[in-house]
Amino acid sequence: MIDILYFAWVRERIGLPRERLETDAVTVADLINQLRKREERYAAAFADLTALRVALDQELADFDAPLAGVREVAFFPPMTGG
Amino acid sequence: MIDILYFAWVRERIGLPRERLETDAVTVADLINQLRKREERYAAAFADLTALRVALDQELADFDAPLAGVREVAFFPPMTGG
Amino acid sequence: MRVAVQSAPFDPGAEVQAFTAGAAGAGAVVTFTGILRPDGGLTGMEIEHYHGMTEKAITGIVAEAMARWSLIDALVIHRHGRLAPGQAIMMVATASPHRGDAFAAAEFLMDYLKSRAPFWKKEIGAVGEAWVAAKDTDEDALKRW
Amino acid sequence: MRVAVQSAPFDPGAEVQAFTAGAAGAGAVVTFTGILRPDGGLTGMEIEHYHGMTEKAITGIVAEAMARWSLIDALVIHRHGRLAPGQAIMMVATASPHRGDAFAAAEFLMDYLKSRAPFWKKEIGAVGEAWVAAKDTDEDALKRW
Repeated sequence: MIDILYFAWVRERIGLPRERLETDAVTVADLINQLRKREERYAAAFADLTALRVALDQELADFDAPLAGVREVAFFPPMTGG
Repeated sequence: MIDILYFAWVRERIGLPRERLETDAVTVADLINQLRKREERYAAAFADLTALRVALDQELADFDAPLAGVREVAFFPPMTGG
Repeated sequence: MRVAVQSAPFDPGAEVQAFTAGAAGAGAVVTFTGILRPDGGLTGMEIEHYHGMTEKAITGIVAEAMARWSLIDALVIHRHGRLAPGQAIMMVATASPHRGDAFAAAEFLMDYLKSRAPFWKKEIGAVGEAWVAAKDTDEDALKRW
Repeated sequence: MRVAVQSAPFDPGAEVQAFTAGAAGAGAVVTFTGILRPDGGLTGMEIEHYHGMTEKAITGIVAEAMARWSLIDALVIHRHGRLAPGQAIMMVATASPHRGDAFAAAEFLMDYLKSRAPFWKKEIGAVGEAWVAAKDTDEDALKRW
């Protein structure tokens, strides 16, 4: 089981802030492909990966990063702090 | 008549903060040469011009600047503000 | 060092006072305060953040600044939630023996907070709301460090 | 803009508070405070200045900063006379719509105040006094502007 968190417009597009999934995805990219197939709102949110960032257990990561041992995945747009 | 002001170690070396002089010096350099000849303490203060700065009527100037119309000349070491 | 991620407003003047008083031995204190500008009919801002990661990310950025420059102390305060125009969004403060280090570290902190701390700003106006887009120039700013 | 050359101590926190409150429309406020460090037995500092030229020179430097960057307001406070260790020597503050301008203008003001405002610092220690020598690096710092 893995926790998936969504922030900002990703959260709005998908319609929920977090969910828990059973997945056999090996990498972040695999997980994204599985999510895209679930529903149109996921396909829309993950349409353009250049507009997205991912964090694994609260550390920024790449889309080809492995999910082994990861408990929390977060998807969000580029950050706008400061 | 011209007012001459001295600051920091220039003031200490010459022994006074300001004086009033009658001078026919055409440039700052001429004035410095006249001052050097007055007394040893002036010669000491003006020994190394690279260690000195000059302001004419409260604006930084070069040593070859003309004195025509100038009412206040100030000599001091490089500034250490901030 | 102190990192505060908070929904409550804060008073930049009082923070500068406390930070400066606490930075014994500092010769230079630099502060930056980001304020919500009342531009073009903006009525407010909503700042979303990733609770947990935010604190961790900022603490990591501050630790890197303290490792790279000679800093006696550093402070980051960043608000989340709803802000009114004219309110302070965030501030950083750096204290160093030397002015160059204090300035460089404050700019470094700002550049990294912009693009590496998980906050997302939404501008709220009379006619609607819009997420603030990240700027390429903000990402480029990281390359100088 | 405000330029204050004064012998009286000032409170950097209170000044930041007043400056920030007065800078309506600013998105970024940067402040720098220079503090007399209690280094190696220093018991105080005496700052000599050229009354009249000081105010004129600083006002000129601030005017140039306001012309070069998008500034809403700028502040310079600089003390002269006798200072105790731990006291603020001077501060600059800049307010701008943009953070880059606020930082650049504050650094510009600092670089110019160091080498172009007629102040001379004398360090006072238990065993004697010594004029602070100007640093070549301070003169070099002007070349970047």
